[in-house]
Amino acid sequence: MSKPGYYDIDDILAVQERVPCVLQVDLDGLGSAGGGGGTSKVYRNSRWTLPFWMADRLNEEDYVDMEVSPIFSKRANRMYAASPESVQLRSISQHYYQFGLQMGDLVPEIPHVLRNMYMQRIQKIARIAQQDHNIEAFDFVQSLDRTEARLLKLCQQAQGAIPEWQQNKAYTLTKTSAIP
Amino acid sequence: MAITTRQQEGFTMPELEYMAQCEDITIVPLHRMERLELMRALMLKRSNRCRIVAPEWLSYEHLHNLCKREDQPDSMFTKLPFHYLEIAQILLTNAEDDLIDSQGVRRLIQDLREVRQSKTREGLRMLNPLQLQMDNLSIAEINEIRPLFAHSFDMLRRLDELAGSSDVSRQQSQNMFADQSYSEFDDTFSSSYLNPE
Amino acid sequence: MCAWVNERNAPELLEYEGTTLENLMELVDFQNQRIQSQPAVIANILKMDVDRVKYLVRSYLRTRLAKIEKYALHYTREPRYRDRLSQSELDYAKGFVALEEKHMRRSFLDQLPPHLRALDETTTNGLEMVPKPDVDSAVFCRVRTTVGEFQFDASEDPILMKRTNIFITRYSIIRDLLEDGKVELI
Amino acid sequence: MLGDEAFRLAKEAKDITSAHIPVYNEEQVRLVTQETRYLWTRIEEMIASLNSNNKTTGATAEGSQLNTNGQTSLYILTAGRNKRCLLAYHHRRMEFLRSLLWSIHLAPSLVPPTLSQRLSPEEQNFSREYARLNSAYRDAVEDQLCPNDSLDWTANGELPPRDMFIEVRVVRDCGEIVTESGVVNLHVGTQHYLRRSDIEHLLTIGYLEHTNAV
Repeated sequence: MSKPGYYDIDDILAVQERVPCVLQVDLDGLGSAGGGGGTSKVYRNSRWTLPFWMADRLNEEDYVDMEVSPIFSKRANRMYAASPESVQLRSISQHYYQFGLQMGDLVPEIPHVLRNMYMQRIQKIARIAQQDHNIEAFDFVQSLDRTEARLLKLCQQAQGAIPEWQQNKAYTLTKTSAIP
Repeated sequence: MAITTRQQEGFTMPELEYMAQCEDITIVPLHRMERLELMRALMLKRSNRCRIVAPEWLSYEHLHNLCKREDQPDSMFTKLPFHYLEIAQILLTNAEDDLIDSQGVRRLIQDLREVRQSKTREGLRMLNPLQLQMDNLSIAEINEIRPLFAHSFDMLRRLDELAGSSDVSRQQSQNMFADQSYSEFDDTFSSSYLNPE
Repeated sequence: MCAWVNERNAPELLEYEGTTLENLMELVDFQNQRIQSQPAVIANILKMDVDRVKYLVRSYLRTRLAKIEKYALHYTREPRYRDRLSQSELDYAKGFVALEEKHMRRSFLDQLPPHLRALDETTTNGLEMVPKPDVDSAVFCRVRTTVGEFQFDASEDPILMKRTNIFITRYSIIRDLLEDGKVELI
Repeated sequence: MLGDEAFRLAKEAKDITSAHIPVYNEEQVRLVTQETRYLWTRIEEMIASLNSNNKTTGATAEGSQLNTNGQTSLYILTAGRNKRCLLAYHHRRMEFLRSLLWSIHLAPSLVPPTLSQRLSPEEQNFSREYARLNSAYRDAVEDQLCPNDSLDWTANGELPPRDMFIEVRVVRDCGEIVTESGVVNLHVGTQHYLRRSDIEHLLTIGYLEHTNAV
């Protein structure tokens, strides 16, 4: 995975993940009614969860105090480290790694935590990409976050290309998928 | 896009077959031996103008030995032509009658591929964001593992950079945490975060 | 062929192989002229040759276009990359930048406050708007001529790079070796 | 919350696959653009008021000034976020369009109505101009490299030539086409053995079906 670019949709979605903050000033536009801009005020010293793209910068400017997202709390990290393969990453965050990479500057342990998780889980992804699916694999596939799910899909495509070609299916010209 | 998303992740198998056809091969045209590009040989073969001489490595005996060696624990990848899978497939499809025991050869190629596949999976454990040597892998095998290895390599690289940058910014973040007294942080951060052993 | 494979695998745009292309297409022209006077069997072989060469040229150029579209603004602005584009590619890149901008402007950008219309800033979050190739990304390479001891990283021991060795590594590390033709991307 | 409307655009962009594109959400684009304009007006007002306050008031107003600073920051961030979502949304759709156009040989006229309904007028315009930009490039390259021949510029890029001729079955009437070996009438249900490059575009849009892949 390369550095996220400005136009990267996955990054845009990842930085929408919310983090708990304590407001240091009164801010307008944070409530659910604030879509059109500014009818919902939240006051100084309240705790509020804000999207990371908002919280990160406001934290730097001391308008809010950003806390560590619970998905990277020490307890969570310890829990996942015990058996990375059985963690339901998708339900923790669809963008676990991408969000973690963003939070990494704030929590020095994150690179280590993500690395462990990733290295363990890609072994299994590689195995699954080579085999037919069984129940256990199905559960694991359901637990993948977006980065992992994309990787699995790419692996399966690349692995499938050889048998497909050996069975002489690679040369069939088909209708383009973009046309319904 | 001018090339498809699949092509941005590597080559298609037909593309590799295309490359493989530029490899040289020996044929027997009208009793005289010649060496020429595979695609030429195929054209002559299709019009019954030659017999193709199977390369030495594409024999039952040779492949059988390779399989045995490949299967040994902690062995490297055995040496095979860069386009071995494509050439084997092309010859098995177009010149089966020029191969001895083509069924056996076909099976051994498949076996070889599977052993080598599980070896590359082992290699994944050793992946690091600087370099990993993978001698004797063929291009089809590389193409097959490319998305997995390349994306994982890049992920590890970014995590490495992040670890590096937080080494530098640790002083700052230490200060930052020292400046502000979060009760929550006392729970979520132990001193081990700030002073790694 | 090698230029095509390198171009496909390199994260950034490589030098334009204009002379090679011209030579290849001259060959095609020559074959095309021969085709007419040949019997059907030979003519078919020659036609296949022509088709194969055309495929290579096409795929090479299209690979470049895909990269040019991705990083059009960067490539047209940076002299280092500008020099690697053929004249037609440069025209294409400029045309593409203009087309993309026009589409954005007409779709919504003109409706935003003038201060928010730039497409080449760095955002308040430190993100650069202009996409650039990531030269540190992973590539597979094969050694063409023995390099000898090679330092992948200042803090690591050097590694022997012999002919036919294969590595996965960062593109930026072997970029100079690639330019010297000592390694090829695979 | 601020930014939620823009986020919806990003989610719609995420739904785009090689086989699917949602209808262009003109309403949402307008909404986000409008919100951004509103935020910017407020930002300018607040900056103006801060400048005038600086001259007149003292330390007592510090708290409210801090609030205004924070509010300005939040609005600037949101405006930037909205802009990013808008650009990424359109950018992703253009990516889809380019893929689509290449897969149909850069002929915008081959986009079926069911699909073109999903595109904005601007996007249809983009498709045409993109095709034009490409043909200008192709002409320049062909002039230079092969003035007497064509490069078959838009042929399928994933499949190098192997079978010059392929067997096809006609799924929808295509009328008569001119090939190297003469005129062929492509009538529903009939089978033909034709040069791949002559009929590739008809396969791509599903009028013909490829029957031998040997």
